[in-house]
Parts: sequence; C-alpha cells; structure tokens
Amino acid sequence: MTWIGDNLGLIWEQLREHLYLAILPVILGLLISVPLGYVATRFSWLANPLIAFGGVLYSLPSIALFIVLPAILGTKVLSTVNIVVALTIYTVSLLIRNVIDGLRSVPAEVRQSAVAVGYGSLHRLVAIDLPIAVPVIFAGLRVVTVANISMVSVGAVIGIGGLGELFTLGFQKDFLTPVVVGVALSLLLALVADLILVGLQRVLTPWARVIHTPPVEVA
Amino acid sequence: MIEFEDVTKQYPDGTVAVDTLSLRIPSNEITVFVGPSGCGKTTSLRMINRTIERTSGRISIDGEDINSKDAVALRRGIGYVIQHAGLFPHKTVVDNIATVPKLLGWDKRRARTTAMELLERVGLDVKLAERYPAQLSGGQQQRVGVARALAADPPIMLMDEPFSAVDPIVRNQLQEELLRLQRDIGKTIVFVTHDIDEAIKLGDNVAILRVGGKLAQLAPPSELLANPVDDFVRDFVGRDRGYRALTFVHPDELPVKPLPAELVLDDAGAPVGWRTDHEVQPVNAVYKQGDSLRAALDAVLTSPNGWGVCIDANGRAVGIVDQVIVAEALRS
Amino acid sequence: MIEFEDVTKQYPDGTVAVDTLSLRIPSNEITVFVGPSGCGKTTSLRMINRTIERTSGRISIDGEDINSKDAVALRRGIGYVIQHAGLFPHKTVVDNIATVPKLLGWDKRRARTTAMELLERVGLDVKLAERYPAQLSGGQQQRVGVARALAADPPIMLMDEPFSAVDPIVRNQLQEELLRLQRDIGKTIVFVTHDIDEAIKLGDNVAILRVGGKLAQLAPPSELLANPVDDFVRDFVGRDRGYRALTFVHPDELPVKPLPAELVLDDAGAPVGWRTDHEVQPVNAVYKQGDSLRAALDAVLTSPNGWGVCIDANGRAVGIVDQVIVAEALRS
Amino acid sequence: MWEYLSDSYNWSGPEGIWARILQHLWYTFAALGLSTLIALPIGLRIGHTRRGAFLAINLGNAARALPSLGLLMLAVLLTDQIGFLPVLIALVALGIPPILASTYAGLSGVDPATIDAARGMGMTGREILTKVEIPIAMPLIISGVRGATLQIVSTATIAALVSLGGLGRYVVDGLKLRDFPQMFTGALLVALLAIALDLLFAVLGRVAVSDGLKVD
Amino acid sequence: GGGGDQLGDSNAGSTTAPAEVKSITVGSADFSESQLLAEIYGQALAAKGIEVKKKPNIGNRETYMAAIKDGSVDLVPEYTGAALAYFDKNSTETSEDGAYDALKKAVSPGLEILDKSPAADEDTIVVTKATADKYSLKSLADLKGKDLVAGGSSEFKVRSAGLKGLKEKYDVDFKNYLTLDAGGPLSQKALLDNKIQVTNLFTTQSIIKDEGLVQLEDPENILPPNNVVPLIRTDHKSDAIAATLNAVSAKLTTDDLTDMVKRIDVGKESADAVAKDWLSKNPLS
Ligand SMILES: Nc1ncnc2c1ncn2[C@@H]1O[C@H](COP(=O)(O)OP(=O)(O)OP(=O)(O)O)[C@@H](O)[C@H]1O
Ligand SMILES: Nc1ncnc2c1ncn2[C@@H]1O[C@H](COP(=O)(O)OP(=O)(O)OP(=O)(O)O)[C@@H](O)[C@H]1O
Ligand SMILES: [Mg+2]
Ligand SMILES: [Mg+2]
Repeated sequence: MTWIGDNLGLIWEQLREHLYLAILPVILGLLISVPLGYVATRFSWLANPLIAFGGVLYSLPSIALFIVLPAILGTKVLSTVNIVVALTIYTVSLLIRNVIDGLRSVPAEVRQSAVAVGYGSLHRLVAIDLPIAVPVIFAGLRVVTVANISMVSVGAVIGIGGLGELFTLGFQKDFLTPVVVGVALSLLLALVADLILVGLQRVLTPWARVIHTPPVEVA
Repeated sequence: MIEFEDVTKQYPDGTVAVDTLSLRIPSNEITVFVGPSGCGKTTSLRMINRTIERTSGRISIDGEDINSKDAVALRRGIGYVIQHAGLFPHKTVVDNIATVPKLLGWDKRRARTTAMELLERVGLDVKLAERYPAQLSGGQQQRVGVARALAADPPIMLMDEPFSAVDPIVRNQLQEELLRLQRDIGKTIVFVTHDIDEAIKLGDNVAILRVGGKLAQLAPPSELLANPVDDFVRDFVGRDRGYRALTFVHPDELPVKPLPAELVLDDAGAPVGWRTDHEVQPVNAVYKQGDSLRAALDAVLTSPNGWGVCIDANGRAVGIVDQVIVAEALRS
Repeated sequence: MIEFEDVTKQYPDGTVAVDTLSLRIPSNEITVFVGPSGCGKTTSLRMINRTIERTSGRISIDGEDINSKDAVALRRGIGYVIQHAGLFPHKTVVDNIATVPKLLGWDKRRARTTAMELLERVGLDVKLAERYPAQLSGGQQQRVGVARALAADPPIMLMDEPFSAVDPIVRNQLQEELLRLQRDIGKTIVFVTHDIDEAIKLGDNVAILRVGGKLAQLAPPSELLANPVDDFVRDFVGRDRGYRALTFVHPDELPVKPLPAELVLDDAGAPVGWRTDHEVQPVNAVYKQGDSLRAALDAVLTSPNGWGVCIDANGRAVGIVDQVIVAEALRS
Repeated sequence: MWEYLSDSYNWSGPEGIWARILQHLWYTFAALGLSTLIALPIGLRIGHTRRGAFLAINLGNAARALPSLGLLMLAVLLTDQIGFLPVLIALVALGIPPILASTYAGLSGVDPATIDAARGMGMTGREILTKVEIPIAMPLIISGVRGATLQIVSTATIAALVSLGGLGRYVVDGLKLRDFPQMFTGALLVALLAIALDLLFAVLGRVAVSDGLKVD
Repeated sequence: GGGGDQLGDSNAGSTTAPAEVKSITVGSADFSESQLLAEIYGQALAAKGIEVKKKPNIGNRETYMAAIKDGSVDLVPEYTGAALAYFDKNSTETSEDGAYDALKKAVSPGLEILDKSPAADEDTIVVTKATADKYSLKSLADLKGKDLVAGGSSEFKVRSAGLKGLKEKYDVDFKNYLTLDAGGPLSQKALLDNKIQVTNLFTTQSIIKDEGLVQLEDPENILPPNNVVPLIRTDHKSDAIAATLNAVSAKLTTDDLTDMVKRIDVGKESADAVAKDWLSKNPLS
C-alpha cells in the first residue's frame, strides 16, 4: 500500500500512456476500416479475402510485431509509433469484419427505399448505411478497445507498455503490489472505456432504445 | 402517361424477367400489375424509377425517355412504397416523411410542416411524429411509407405489394384509405400485388402478367371479370367471378317495393327488425341507394326472410327488394 | 372431447389473455378459434398442450384433467403445428417428421417408413425427404410441419395459424389438403386463425373470441353466417355474409331446365359455347350436380346470357338454371 | 530467415522447430480444452435458461481486458512457481470470454418458434438442449472456439517469458538477442500454426454443422 | 545482432560533442541496479539544471543498445566487460584497465564512454550450497561432466561470458539450459527450487549472501571485469554533463551498490528514493 502512495506519479504517468497507446489505434483503426469495409461491400468479392487476411494479421504475436515494425517503418525502437501502428493493424484486422457485417445488416427494403428516394451512393453511406450499422460496428469497437487495452502491456517487454511496465517492474523485484495495481487498473480502464462506448452507442442510436412492442392500431 | 414499348429485362444470370412488354399507364389513375409469383411485376415496376435498368426497349413518361434524365433526379420525382414500408429505422416518423423534401433542399421548417400535414392525411395521429418505426404497428408503418412517398408531391407513385405484410383487417383499412386519398390527389399510381381481389378493388386498370413477363390482359376490372381473354386470366381471376363482377353493376335505380307492415322502424325511420309471430328478428341486411348490385344481392341473401331493405343516405328505410327484383336487374 | 371449464389465464404482467372460458371441442372434428389480434387464441390453444399453464379453471381431454398427466407425455400425444412450421433447420425433412417417433423410442426403420408415408400423405414428393427445411418453399415447409405433427398418429392436433405465412394461392391448396386429409384421418383438430374465411372454410365448428379472451359465439359456420349472436360477430363475419352462407346450402336437386338449342356440345356431351348470330361465345359458367347453391348462383352470374350450365360427374351437360330457379331455391 | 528455416539442424532435436511446434500445440490445446470445459457449460446454461445473461456477457467482455502479460506475472508470483501452471492460467483466462459469448449468442439466436415446436412435441428441457439448441448453435460455438484458438496460439508465445518452450522461444530469444531472422521465423511459424488450426476448425465446422444450416 | 544494428548505426548522430546540452534522456536495462544507476545519473544531472527524461526498464543489453544507437535514449549505465563483449565479440581482455581501454575504442561511432567507476558488478556463476557439496564444486572447471541443468538469460546462453566460454575454456556441457532472465526472479526461483543448478548472478545481488550461494571460481577469466561506466551519445556529451557523471562514478563504490540494490529488491523501496538518498549522502561538490 505504501508503494502505491510513493509511486502515484509513476502510476498516473503509465496510466496516461496506456490510455493513449490503446485508444489512438482504435480511432485510427476505425478511420481505416470504414472506407475499407465500404469498398468491400461495393466489390463483394473483396470481403471474404479481406476478413481472412485480417484473421492472419491478428494471429501474428504482438511482441514480434512491436519489434519488427521499426525495421519496416524506420521509426526509433522506443517510439510509441511502433505500438500505435501495431495496434492499429490489429484493430483494423478485427474491425473490418464488423464494418462489413454492419453495412450488410441494412435490411434490403431499407436500402431499396433509400435508392428509390434518390440518395446518391456516398450520401446513402453516410445518411443511411452507417447509422444503421452502428450497433454492429460498436460491438466490434468494444471488443477491440478492450483487447487493445490488454495488449498494450505487452509492449513493456520492449520498454513502452503503459501499465505493462508496472508488471515488469513488480516482477523483477518479485513484488506483487505493482503487478496487482497494473492488472486492476487495466481492468478498470477497460471497464470505463467499455461503458463510454456503450453510452456513446446509446447516444448515437436513439432508435434502438425504444421498446419494440408496437402499440395498438390507431385508425 | 407512362409508356412501355417492347421493354425487356434479362438478368445477368439469363433469367428473362420481362419480355417485350408494351403497355400504357394512364395519368391520374391507379393501374395495378397483378400476376403469379415471379411473373416480373416488381421488375417492371422498378424499371420505371430505374432502380432496375431495362435491357432493351423504351420507357417514357409523358413522351420523354426516362433514360434521358439523371437517375437520382428521376427518383426524387417518383414516390415509391414497398412491402414492410422500408422505413429508415434510425429516423423518426416525421424525419422519414421529410426525407425527400430535405434531399431536394427544402428548408427545414417547410419540410417538417409538409410532413406533419401528410401524417394527418394518411390517417395517423400527429402524436406519432416523434416515434421511431419500431414503435409503430405494421399498418402504421405502411401509412408512413405512403406519406414518405407523397412528401415531395410527385406526380407518380410506385407501390410494390405495399399492403401484403399486414393482416386482412388492417389491409382492408389501408385499401380504403388509399382510394379515399386518391380521390383527393389524383396521382398516377402503379400498384403491384399478387392478390386479384386487391387488384379489382383498387385498380382503374388492371394488367395481368404471366410468368416470363408477358402481358396477358390490360383492362378495367369489370371488363376483366366479364371477358377474360383466355383460360389463364379466367383461372387467375378465379371463382366467384360472376358474383364479384356485380360490384361494378350500379343499376341506376333498383325498383323497390313499398315497406311491408312486418318491418319495424324506429322514430327516425331506420329499420330495426322483422316482426314474426313471437318475436322481432333483427334486420341483418340493408343496402344503400346507389350501391352496387352486389350489395343489393347480399342484402337479399343475408336477410332472414329474403327481403333486403334499401336505406337512403340518412339511414331511413325507403323500400325493400327481393330476389326477383335482383334477378330482373341481372337479366338486363 | 376437449373441455374448457371456466379457464382463465393471467400473465405475470397482469394481462388477462383468457377469461373464464368454457367450451367443448368435439372429437374427430375441426374446431376453429377465430378472433381479432390479441384475443387469446394462441393462449387458449397452448393451454391444451400445457406449453402455457392455465391460471385457474379446468381443461380436460375425454374427461381427464390434463394436469393429472406429465406435461411431456401429454405433449407427445398431441400434434402441434405453428406458423412458419418451426421446423428444425439442422435436420432433413424425413428426420424432422420422424422426430416424435424417435423420441418415443420407435426403431429407426419404422420411424423412417412412417415418415416417408406421411410425406406422401401431405402431398409432397418423396424426393424431398433428404432436403433441409431451408431448401423448401414456405408451402412445402408448412406441409412438413403438418406431417411432423401427425407422425406419432396423435388423436389431437393443435394448429396455430399454420397457413398464414404463405401466399393466398398456396394457402388455398394447403386448406384443401387439410380437408382431404381430415376426411381420411378424422382427428380432433383445434385450428387457430384470424381469417374468418379460413375459419368458415375449414371449421366444423367455429369459436369466435373477443379481445379479453371471452367466447362470443361457438357454432357451425352456416349457423354463424345466418344467425350472428351480436354486432361484434356480425361485423367480424363481415360483408358478403349472405353470399358466403350459400356455401352451406346444398339443395338436394335444383330443378333444371332442358338444354336449349343455342348450347353447343362436343362429342362427349360437354358444353362448349353459346351460339349467337355471328359467333360462338364460350361457356364460362358451369356447376356440378350436387354443388352448393353458391356455385349455381355464381354460374348464373358469370354466364354471358344468364344461363348457368349444370354438368354431371362426367362433365356432360344435363340442364341449365337461371336466376329465377336460383331465386326459388333461395326462398325455400 | 530462409537460412534459418532451411537449415535442417534447426528442425530436429529437443530444441528443434518440430519440438517447439509440438510444445506450442500442447500449451494451446491444454488451455483451449480447459477454457472450453469452463466456458461451454456456463454458456449453455445461460443460453438455455436465458438467465444471468447480462452479468455473464459483461463480465466476459471485461475479462477480455485482463492483460495476459500481467496475468502471467501475477500467476507466477501468486503460485510462486515458474513453468506450465501460470502460463495455463493466463491462457485459459484468455480463452473463456470468446467461447462463453459465442455459445450464449448461438443459443439465444435459435428461433423461438423452433423451440416452441420442440416443446410442443414433448421434448424435455435436456432434449431441447441436446437435440435442438446445441446443433443449431453449433456454427457459433465453433466460431467462438476458433476465435479463442487464434488468441491462445498467438499469446502462447509468452510462455517463453517464463522459461517454457514453444514457438515463443524464437520470438523471445530473437527479441533478447536482437536476432531478427530468428524472431521473424518464430512469428511466422506462430501465424502459420494459427492458420493451420483455423483450417482445422473450419473442417471440423463442416463436419459438425448440419448441412441444413449452411444452405442460403 | 542482426539488421537492427545496421539500422541503429545509420541513425547515430553527429560525432562531435556540443558545447551545451539542455536536455537528455536516460535509459536503463530491465534490472534494478541499472535502473538505480540511471536514477542517480538523472538526478545528478537534474541538479545541474539539465532537463532529464527517463526511459527506465527498456530491456536487455541488445535492446537498449538499439535504443541508444537510434537516439531513443542518450545515456545508459554500462559495465565495462559486458559492454566490451557486446561491441567486440572477440575481445579477450581480462584486466580492468585493459577492458576499459578496449571498450573506449570499440564503441560504435556516435557513442562514447566516460570515466569508469571503482564500483563494479561482476558476473558470477553460482550454485546452491547443497549442489556445491553434492558435486564438490569450487571452480567452473568442476562443472565438467556433471550433467547439471543451467539457466539464465537468453544472451548468457550464446555469449563467451556464458555457455560459449564455459564450453571453450572449461569444456563444460549442461544437460539442459532453461531460458529465464538475467539474474532476475525467475532465475533465482528456479535455482532455489533446484529446477536449475547453475545460474548467472551479479556480485552486488544480496541473494548470494542471504541464501549462502557458492560463487564458482573462474581461473580462465571467462567472466570479464565489470566496472560501472556511463555510455553516452557523443551529441549529448557536453563538458558539464561529462563532469557531473564522472563525479558520480568517482564516488560510487561496490558496497554502495550492494546496499542500495538490497534496499530495492528486498526492501521494495523505489529506485528513485534510494538514488536520492545516496546523492544527499554523497554531495558532488
Ligand atoms: N436480381 C435478379 N437476378 C436474377 N433473377 C432475378 C433477379 N430478380 C428477380 N429475378 C427473377 O426474375 C423473375 C421476375 O422477378 P420479379 O421479382 O419481378 O417477380 P414478381 O412478379 O415481383 O414476383 P413476386 O410476386 O414473387 O414478388 C423471377 O423469375 C425472379 O426469380
Ligand atoms: N407472455 C406474455 N406476457 C404477457 N402478455 C402476453 C403474453 N403472451 C401474450 N400476452 C397477451 O395476451 C393477450 C392474448 O395473446 P395471444 O397471443 O393469445 O393472442 P392471439 O389471439 O393469439 O393474437 P394474434 O392473432 O395476434 O396471434 C394479448 O393481449 C397479448 O399481448
Ligand atoms: Mg415482387
Ligand atoms: Mg396468436
């Protein structure tokens, strides 16, 4: 306990770094997945290869990716860019499936109406398809966000890992407290991030909140 | 007028859905496309707003080829209603209705006011304006679909089996409302159904298509019932054809007999029942002056004693008819 | 016989779906429950196989309270068919049908043979046996649903809007098949629908329920059409009531007039057309000896000259009727 | 890297690639088996009764946030052991959430009409579960196990951080020695193994899932 | 090292020392002593008004070397022998000064070392008392033919101050080698649990005394002398910085190190606090 008191500064620092390293890739990943997913629904032969390729990328061990990236990107070995890029890759590889599923979840008759009403294709994406896909996309967003928060700590193995550095720190000293604090804070962070996403989804999809029992016919 | 000239649609997989179809759809009337499943009704309809592109032939609106226009602009000038309404689940009722006006760049106030007016026009309570589609019953959704299609006041409305997903009672209401509405607005409506009863009820003209997208017959319903061109149409029009045809027989004035003593009237002169030895039997069967022969015949058939009561617009009994009178009317 | 005595069902949220319902469902006949949406038809039906437990009252089958039996055993002795059939998507058609026999522990061969027999009985090609439900049309699925319910030859069948999800033409076929089947098997069938036409067509008895789960009237259809007990039933039975009622009038022998000279016959004696000055008009309108008055009347109404042709079982013309003859028959 | 891979010396022996692959598979399947053993019954129970779903789903999702590395270190410190047990704990914690979530989703996605029909024809609760719900939910259950496999295979790499073998050995040693060819080799082998296992499950899915659920 | 080294080299900055350096990033390896030294360096420099950023706990030598080469960090604490082995794999220097001089020449361009400290933290190869008694072990040479299991870091397995040297100079083979960590908790645990019998520790680690471990003699000098020495990027070596660090090195003793490491590892004090303590007791004029 005294350790926590003595190291509040350090913990706070790592928490901030952790948050940054986990969330930025989610945002970048989303910005990449949506256009990519849209292209995949336009050219439907692309969708399955894309999803499969995502699966392969996702199975690359994160440690390896963290270390290999500087050699590929020309970044410095301790640069946070490496972690951000690696996690962005994971985010896209997971999220692409949800984006595609989400865009496909637009009921055929709704899409038909939208075309017939005279929406152009890009306009339709923004005004109709994306809003309706929000629940499915958010389901994926929740999973990647939480997964990223867990994965950032692996970066500690190469010296940039947010809360993960508390793990290595405690571990080297055979000292439980920092490890427990790190795990607990990761969980807490994930929980809060998840709650925020759930809240955001509620705000973005007011129609999904309504009770689904249709009222009696008012003639 | 919408005109099809030798229009053919072949899907990429080789299916010929519509085959050298030629027909004219008069303005300001309801034309119904009817036919068995897969006969190309939907395809024909959707070629009009170019959500399906024809393979060959020509479709024109008031003489102008629809391909000479931008597809998006064309669509904004044509209302479109489909089964399950296809409402946008993420927009409120009023926003759904205001979709096209907004696309056309109307200012918000005007789009909204129009939407609210339409809501009432299609028989919905304005209290429903801020609901989402999921909060409406099937029949209500269908009404919103109609309102949305009407929003920019397009001269043409395409309706693809709009009422087939609701139960028969609500469907009946919706049909009545459409007819009422059409009396006000007089649009050119192309209506697709596979229900011949619906076609007969709604259509000023009915086009019966056969599988393969060929026109079998295009005629007003009465004509269709009276003179089906071939066995396919005859079978499709179905049993009770003769009885249903009476719907279109409006004898100028059916000669009525004077009210008999057995008929009990209330103070206002409305029929109440038939006096018998022991009791008063209810009058099950009345028809209004000017109603079709079908209504008169049904009144006769329904009545406990074979006498159908004719009432005037105020509900007062004015006379009775029996099977002999109806039979006479039929003969002529 | 299935008997409801003061049966009430209140759902946990307070809704009273069925309110002190008492009625008798005779054995070996079709009893139809009909009524507006939410009137408690499904609830009543499902209390019979205890997939919904009644709140109070007593339901008995052949005098024995259904609660005295184990629910699972009770259900295995009752066939159950629902809308969309509720087939098991992961089992082939034949395995779907053989489900209950297998649950009952029949040996595989016997279960399979029975299933194949039933497949034919409900009018399906045995080639469909190895297909999966998703590979069948809606009408075919519904037939498999019926076959599955029949598999263990239960004396009772419960059917909850089984045909309401298919299109009108297929629905008509399914109705005909059910009637044909019932002539062979003579089960006690309880059938739920909200379509009064279906009720009248299928039911030996029809129970009309009103919202709140109260019985309005239970009677054979002809009785219902002729003597609705109150305005609710009258309205529910709807227009064309008199005409539809003719379905149940089978005049022993309608007096026919001899064949007139204008009627053209073919070599076998079947009617071909009416000779007029210039041409031969087709005979649109025939009815069979022994058909209902409705058929005879429709033949008269459909005919180009007001004469309906009566044919015998072999299709030979035996005489003609006109509106006067029909009117006479109506009077009696 | 090709040099490394094409040297046959690197393939055989107790520290050879084959041995590493076998070790990696052993960690994976042990963790996967245990995760399934824990998550499947819970998922089935929740899906069948539809009770406790909210709690289980949200806890399950939060559990995804458990950092494997932290969990591993925690497990080492708590069990005061190095070796298999802490690794197993960390990997099992990773495998449970996807299996739990998809099992529940599979069961709750079964058409209520189908269950109604099953109940109406006199199936007991157990019969409904085994003859109707599980077979219909099978595609999703398998996809959950597939997801878990993918994560476990890739994360089993961390076993090497606590002296165990497996393909993570190449990655971790490569990392420590900045021996990129070795590390690439390890990462690639892990990815290949993941693809191979994924294909295995795809085949399993074909066999275990009724054709009736595959037609469109 | 592989491709990373070349990459690091190409990133190395200018080779001429600047007159003034305003800010510096201090890195450290993933063990307590290195973090402690980095703290001491950092706090000493901060006291001179230089802005100090910290990147503790980067990883093992191969990893933090890559970081200093590409400029991710500017300064790390090093040890003469071990660093020499890193820069020059064939070096055979066994004397303190020889190693220091050789290192000075061997460091990559763009890097420099400052004065070495008398404080040293030697690599040592240890066994438990029980093992030593059982196999009569006194010197590394006694390990030959004993069929024992060794364990330690990944790099100990491959370098000459490790298994390679043991094989070459003493002809020692082990039954097995468990890759654990560089004298960290895993290695300590494994040794005490007798999962391994031989491991590599550092002379400043208190566990050696506390657990009565036996340090095996090294007559062939495969383990090099290991004086503490700051490794710095030339483009961050101003006179002021060099002077401060040299002053630290001059004051630091092996006993100090041993004490402080014990406070961190056993007393769970933070490196930060322990460093501050030492600096206040040893003012740098
Ligand atoms: N996109 C398509 N590709 C290939 N064939 C199609 C396509 N859409 C429809 N068809 C086929 O074209 C024919 C006509 O289809 P269409 O949808 O126009 O029929 P419909 O009369 O509207 O039928 P329904 O009453 O079932 O709605 C059918 O045989 C159908 O299978
Ligand atoms: N599980 C339930 N909980 C609460 N109320 C219910 C439940 N199931 C049905 N009800 C209510 O009980 C009443 C009767 O329902 P039931 O399903 O029996 O009607 P129904 O006649 O079959 O209607 P429909 O024609 O729409 O199928 C309705 O008001 C319905 O909303
Ligand atoms: Mg259609
Ligand atoms: Mg119902």
